[in-house]
Amino acid sequence: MKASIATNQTILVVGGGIGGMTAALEAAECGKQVILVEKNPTLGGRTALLYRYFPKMCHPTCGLEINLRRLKGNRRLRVLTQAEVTEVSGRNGDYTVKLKLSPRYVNENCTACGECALAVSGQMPNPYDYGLSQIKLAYLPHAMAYPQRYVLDPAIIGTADAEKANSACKYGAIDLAMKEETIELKVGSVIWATGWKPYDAAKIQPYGYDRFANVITSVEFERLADPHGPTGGKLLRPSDGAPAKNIAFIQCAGSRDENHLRHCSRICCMASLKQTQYVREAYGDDCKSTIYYIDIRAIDRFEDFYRKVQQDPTVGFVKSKVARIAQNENGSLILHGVDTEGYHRYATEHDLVVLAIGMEPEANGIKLPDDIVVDSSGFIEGSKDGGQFGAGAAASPTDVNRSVQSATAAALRAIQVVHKTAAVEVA
Amino acid sequence: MAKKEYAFYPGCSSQLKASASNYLTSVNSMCKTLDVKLTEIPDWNCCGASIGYAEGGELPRIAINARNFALAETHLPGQDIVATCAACWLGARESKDRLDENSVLMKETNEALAAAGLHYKAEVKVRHMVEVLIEDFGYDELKKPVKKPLEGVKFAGYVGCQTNRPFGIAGESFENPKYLDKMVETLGGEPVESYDQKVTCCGGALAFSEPDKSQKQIRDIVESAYDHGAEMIVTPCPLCQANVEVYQSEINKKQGTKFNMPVLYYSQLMSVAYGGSMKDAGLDGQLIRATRLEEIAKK
Amino acid sequence: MSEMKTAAYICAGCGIGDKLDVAQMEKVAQKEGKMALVRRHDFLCSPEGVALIKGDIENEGVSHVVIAACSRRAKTEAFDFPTVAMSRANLREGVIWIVAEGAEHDEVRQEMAEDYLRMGCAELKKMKLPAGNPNKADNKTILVVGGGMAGMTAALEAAETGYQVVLVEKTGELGGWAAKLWKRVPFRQPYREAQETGVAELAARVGAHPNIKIHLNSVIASTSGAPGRFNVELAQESGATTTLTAGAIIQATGASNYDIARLPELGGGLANVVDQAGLEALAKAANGQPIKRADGREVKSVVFVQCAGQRDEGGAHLSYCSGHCCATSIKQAMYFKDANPAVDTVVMYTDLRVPGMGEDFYRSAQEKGVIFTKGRASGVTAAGDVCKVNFRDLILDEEVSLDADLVVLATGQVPNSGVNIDLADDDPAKAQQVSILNLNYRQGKDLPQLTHGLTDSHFICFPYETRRTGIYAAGPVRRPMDLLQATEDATGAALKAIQAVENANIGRAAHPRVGDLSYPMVRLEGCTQCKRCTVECPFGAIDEDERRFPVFNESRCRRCGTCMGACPVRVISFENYSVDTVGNQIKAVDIPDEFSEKPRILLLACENDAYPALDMAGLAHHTYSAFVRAIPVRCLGSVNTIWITDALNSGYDGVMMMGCKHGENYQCHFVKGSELATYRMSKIDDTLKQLGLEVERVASYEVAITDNARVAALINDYAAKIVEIGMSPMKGFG
Amino acid sequence: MSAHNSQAVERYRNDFLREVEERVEEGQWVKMCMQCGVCAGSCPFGPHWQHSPQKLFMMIRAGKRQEVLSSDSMWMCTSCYNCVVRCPRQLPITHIMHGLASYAHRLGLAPKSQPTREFATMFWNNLAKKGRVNELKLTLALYFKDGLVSGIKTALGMQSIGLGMVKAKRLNPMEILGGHGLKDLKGFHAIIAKAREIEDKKKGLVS
Repeated sequence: MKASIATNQTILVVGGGIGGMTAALEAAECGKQVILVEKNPTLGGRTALLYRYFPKMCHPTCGLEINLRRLKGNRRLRVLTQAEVTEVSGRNGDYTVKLKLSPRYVNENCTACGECALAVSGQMPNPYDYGLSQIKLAYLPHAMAYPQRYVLDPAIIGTADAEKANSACKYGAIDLAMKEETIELKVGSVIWATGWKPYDAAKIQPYGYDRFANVITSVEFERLADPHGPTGGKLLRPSDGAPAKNIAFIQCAGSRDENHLRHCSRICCMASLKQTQYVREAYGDDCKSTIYYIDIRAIDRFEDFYRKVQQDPTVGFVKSKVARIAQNENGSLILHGVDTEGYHRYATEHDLVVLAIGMEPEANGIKLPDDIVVDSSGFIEGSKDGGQFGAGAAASPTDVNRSVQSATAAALRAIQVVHKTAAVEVA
Repeated sequence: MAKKEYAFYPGCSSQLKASASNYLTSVNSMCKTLDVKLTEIPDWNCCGASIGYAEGGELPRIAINARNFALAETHLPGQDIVATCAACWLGARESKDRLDENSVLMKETNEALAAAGLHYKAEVKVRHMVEVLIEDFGYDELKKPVKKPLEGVKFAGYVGCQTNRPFGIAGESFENPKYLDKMVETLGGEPVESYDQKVTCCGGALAFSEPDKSQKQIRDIVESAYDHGAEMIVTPCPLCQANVEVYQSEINKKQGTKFNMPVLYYSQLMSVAYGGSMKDAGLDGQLIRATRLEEIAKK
Repeated sequence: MSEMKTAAYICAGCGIGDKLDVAQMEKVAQKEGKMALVRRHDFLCSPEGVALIKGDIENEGVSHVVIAACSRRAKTEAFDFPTVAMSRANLREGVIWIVAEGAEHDEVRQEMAEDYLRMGCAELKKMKLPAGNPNKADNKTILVVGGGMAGMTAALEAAETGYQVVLVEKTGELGGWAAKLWKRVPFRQPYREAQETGVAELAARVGAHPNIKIHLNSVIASTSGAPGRFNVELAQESGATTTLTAGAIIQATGASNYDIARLPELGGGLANVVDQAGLEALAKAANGQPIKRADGREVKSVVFVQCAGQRDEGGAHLSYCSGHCCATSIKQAMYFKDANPAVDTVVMYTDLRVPGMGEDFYRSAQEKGVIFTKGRASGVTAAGDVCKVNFRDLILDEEVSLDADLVVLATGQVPNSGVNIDLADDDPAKAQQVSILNLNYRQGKDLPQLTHGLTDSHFICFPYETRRTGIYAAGPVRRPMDLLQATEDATGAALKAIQAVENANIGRAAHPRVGDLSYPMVRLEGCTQCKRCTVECPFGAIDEDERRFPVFNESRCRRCGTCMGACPVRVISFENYSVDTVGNQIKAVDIPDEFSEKPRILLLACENDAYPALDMAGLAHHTYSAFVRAIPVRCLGSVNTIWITDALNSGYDGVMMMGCKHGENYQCHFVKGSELATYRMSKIDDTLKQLGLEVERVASYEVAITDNARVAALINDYAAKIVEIGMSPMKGFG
Repeated sequence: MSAHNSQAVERYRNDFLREVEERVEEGQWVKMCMQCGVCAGSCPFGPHWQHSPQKLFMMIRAGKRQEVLSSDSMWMCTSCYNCVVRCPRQLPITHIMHGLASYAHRLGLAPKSQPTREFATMFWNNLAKKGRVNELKLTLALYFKDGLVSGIKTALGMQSIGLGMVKAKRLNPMEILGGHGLKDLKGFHAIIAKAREIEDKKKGLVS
């Protein structure tokens, strides 16, 4: 991609998840020049790592496929992966953006034939399985990866594996000499669709995520349920690979908690309700899911889904914030707490505990331009000069539907910015 | 001129011939080795302890703590107050925090102090001895003077409540603090890291009024130490020490258990590891003798 | 395009050359495929390979290209030749990656590859490069129906983007629900205090905007046409009518409050029991002073009953949650506390639903002393001058009763959706419904509704995909929502409306086949006026003329081909996708004789989910039967039964169809396609019996895009089944 | 009914929450509870609480004055602070419990024979007397609180421990004759007196 194609008529979208892809596509399909940058080697973001969506129980990759097709067919949209925004200067309608491009060590020649991965032996925890599996150091992130090109992890450089990968490639696609580079772009408007990250579960000490193997997060549970995931879609306990048939879902793991995240992450209740249906899907009537909650926030039509789950005999609800978790000798977990509806004390054993982990803005980890306004949790409201916008889960904790809605709206606002500049220029 | 000087707040239980006098003994020996000078806050008073709430009320409790601060500020200017007792540290630290963030309370308190011609300037810091060891020295420094590593002795690090919550030691978690384990390691002993009653409440505050309830707590604490193969329990808190040690015989009597688990202070371990005698380390003050430590001390 | 010059390019890379006899395939392309030009390349997607193809297009006048290499989903950037018709034979994901390893499989592997090449050539011959829809529609005005927060926002955003807007409001003023509010729930930092609604300012901006024309006291009497060329007739209250034209429509007709009178058990109808709208009115009247009741008495105690007539399991009231009511009650409780902290304010809830930063707003109310009680109200009655609220305190687990000067029922939102077109015409409910758009569409007057009368799009990833192209619902009419979401939603809808007019302007398809220039063409002379196409089109794109002939409105069409699949006389087709493009592929497959023990299975796979799943099966090297021949289709709805019967007649041993999930939670991108296909196939059994064939020879499956392992398994099981029931007796007759 | 109590009832009528906010240590936090129940589940003596902290908060909001103040529950607090560090709303629950107990005690509504109430009172009086705790007197006072006979019983029961402590020089029989005390006892008492006076005036607890 040549930086030169960017002008102050160009819209920059930061983040290639569902929100960013949507903002970029909608703007490009309105005839705008768009550059979409993603810091990972593939588009798709976190939704690509989900098994199903609530409330339809349909598959995220289904929408991703359509979006990728839209993207492949659109000549106005340029994608830069492994690219991070390091600086934004200038003003509304006329920004200069610095991008750091990290080396992929694989060029456009790659046909995704997979020979390099076969050749190398080095492995690393698979970030696309939240570390629940291992992946080769030469890898294709996942089956829906776009661009459909392999990646060499920096760790491989200088090792024998690097050479193995290089010689295994028949198409001159591997370029070990690739270096990090910085490029500058002129853009008229910026959409921050940097999305979210799961809150660090280890910080929620009473739940022992860092001490007990069978306490996992909701995003990890998605990987377990996914047929493309580490267990091929089987719900097995990390500690001993035994089937997890009696599962506890703990709501507000980090959310609504001034010791952690002040805000409610909105999606966790629905995510857990959805996940109880994974358990049923896997084991039929021979399973038990228990949701420990403060308030079930199944807003608007989602109430229908909540009711459906309530009617499922394998699913139970306890109105309680679990006080603490203890582990017994077989690796099972005892949840201690009190059901506040009528004050009933419990100490209940479960095979597996899934923490409905809160959404933290991914942007909390990156340096935003000074002009950007964020709320008390770090979600992006936009820039004071009105030329930059937050979209999707970067702007507030949202589900996919709202994220797409917000991204579509942000796209229009960005278009207005570049229109105004254009207008000024002709005048 | 000693390496470090502090305004010392021993607290009631650490006085001569009081329930934690052996704590005091071992702290003195430990400080000697570390070249720490502890100067008692002249005429210090009781912190009121958490149990003092019922009769004491809010302001009187804060005021008597402020009295100690004022005395320290006047007589030992520039020195941090260091408490060895968990309750004293908590009572003082809590009072100080509330005073520092509430100007009204501050005004009222000084009004009360004025009755004894005292004034609190909010300059002094209140710390626990463990904080001093970890923050002002650090594990490496603490390791240096070790003469007699506590080789082969398995310790369950029992942190309890009040040195751990709500303030705790910086960087440690409330549910799984690791500093006692690290100290034991530093001294060449074997920490029982999987010990799962680390932060269980011993019921100390209610030991007298609700003996059965608190003795159940103690039973869990000791039992789990045995289950995890510990030979001794080590703790930073005199109330924990007293309760967990003293009531074992009671529990044995009532419930037919055969508990005989020594319960020591980190300072006793340090004193021994630093080459202190059984007496220096206050081992003679144990109701349940720590035989293996005594052996090491005698070496 | 003058005359056709075909060329086939066979890639030998990615192991194709090692696993297949490429020279043999070149022969097939020449002799059987009748390709004018056949080239082989060891790395076709390389710059050199691509340059080779481009060169032929420019210098040799090649107009039709077969790429025999990887899947059509791969290497799209390289194989991007906008000026020629192109088909792709999937030799990598479709053959070498899925046929079992080993020499014993060489023969079937080669046969499979050759067939795909034959199919590619055959398809190509029937393909045309879409020239684009000649009936372009160039009206770019955006019509917004409804002048509330959502409508005004949509109008302003579109106007600010430079488009002409017509805003139609049925009442005499702009503002809608938002104008009835004293204050609004905070929508940006800090989320602690209620904020000004800003409605007046917004209305003023809308009124003053040069690009916006406003029609008050007006409703829509009729709407005809299609995106880019809507003709709309307005009826004013006065009786006067105006006609106008528009390119796209945004329906922001909002919601009404659930009728409090239907909640007598909760005191609906009592003097001192109001709904949230009623409380806003009292707050407006108080204008920041202590709030008084209708009887003028100052309110000293108030109880808010959440979920009144909502989340109702009995079916008597609304079954859903309206989302905004918890925050709204919190805001209203603050009205009281801010004017007089001594007022007792109790919010009675079962689940307090204030997501996101709403949590800060909740805290703020608690700081102000608003009391939150988890309880379920069983009844509200008048007791002298006050109301008695009987409820179960779910925390204290006891029946309690509470006296309050005023009770506020948080009733829900009822969408103003117009006529439910899915109701039977004789349904009394339908008679009472007043149409909003008065569409003269063959399939009904208003936007189709999903559940609860909401005109929501069904798609999670594509919230704006309504079933009426160029008409977008925004705000609480499509989903219960608060003001913040409504404004976001309206802004998004404005963008989609803009896209719709631009698409219509260049005769291009809308989502999900964005940019597709092909469109349905019909040979009316062959049409039997059976109306299947007009009835079955999921998007109501086809009307009927007075002679019952179908009238296609291309800019309403989404190019799924359901009409093509429906047509019994096969007079509907697309330039690059037709009964022939697929039929030819089916015929091109080489059918071994009965005794070869090499069955042939036709697999018609939806290109949206099933085909990608097959690709990913390849990527994961799941092996499946080399006897299968897969053809991607736009949607199972486009499958014409003639393909099935032709296939069976020409000796295929079985036909598999793989499409998206249908039913309540359908995942078909064209709403009804896969469902229709299943329905049509259920009728095919008779045909099979006539042919003397087992019903198992045609099977359809719902598959999801993640089913990569499963599709392989399905194919293998089906192949086994065919072996079990034996080869088709039809071979050699076709 | 104690003077303080009748006066409070008069002053606050049914508004128990306001009474708690004004008169109970950290009482202004009660309204911030969101009923998650983590406190109830975190308490080591939890099973012995008739009403968990979160439930007490709800009762206060519900105006259940008599039940709350006469409850035995808050006397079960061991001051372990588990609830405090886990509370998602960061309520100082331990102190609120102490505050409620102390307030109930002050109004004379606390259960008469509540052992912790008795011990806590003795403890304070003991330390207030000399400025430092006299462990021996405290212990004996405790043993003999129910009269000589039962006192001797308990004392004998605990004799082994007592002697053990003495042997270990961790209990000093001589303390009976005085023991540790402050030099400026007068000032110490003045401070307490003054502090109490200020607090009572502020909370309207002057009778």
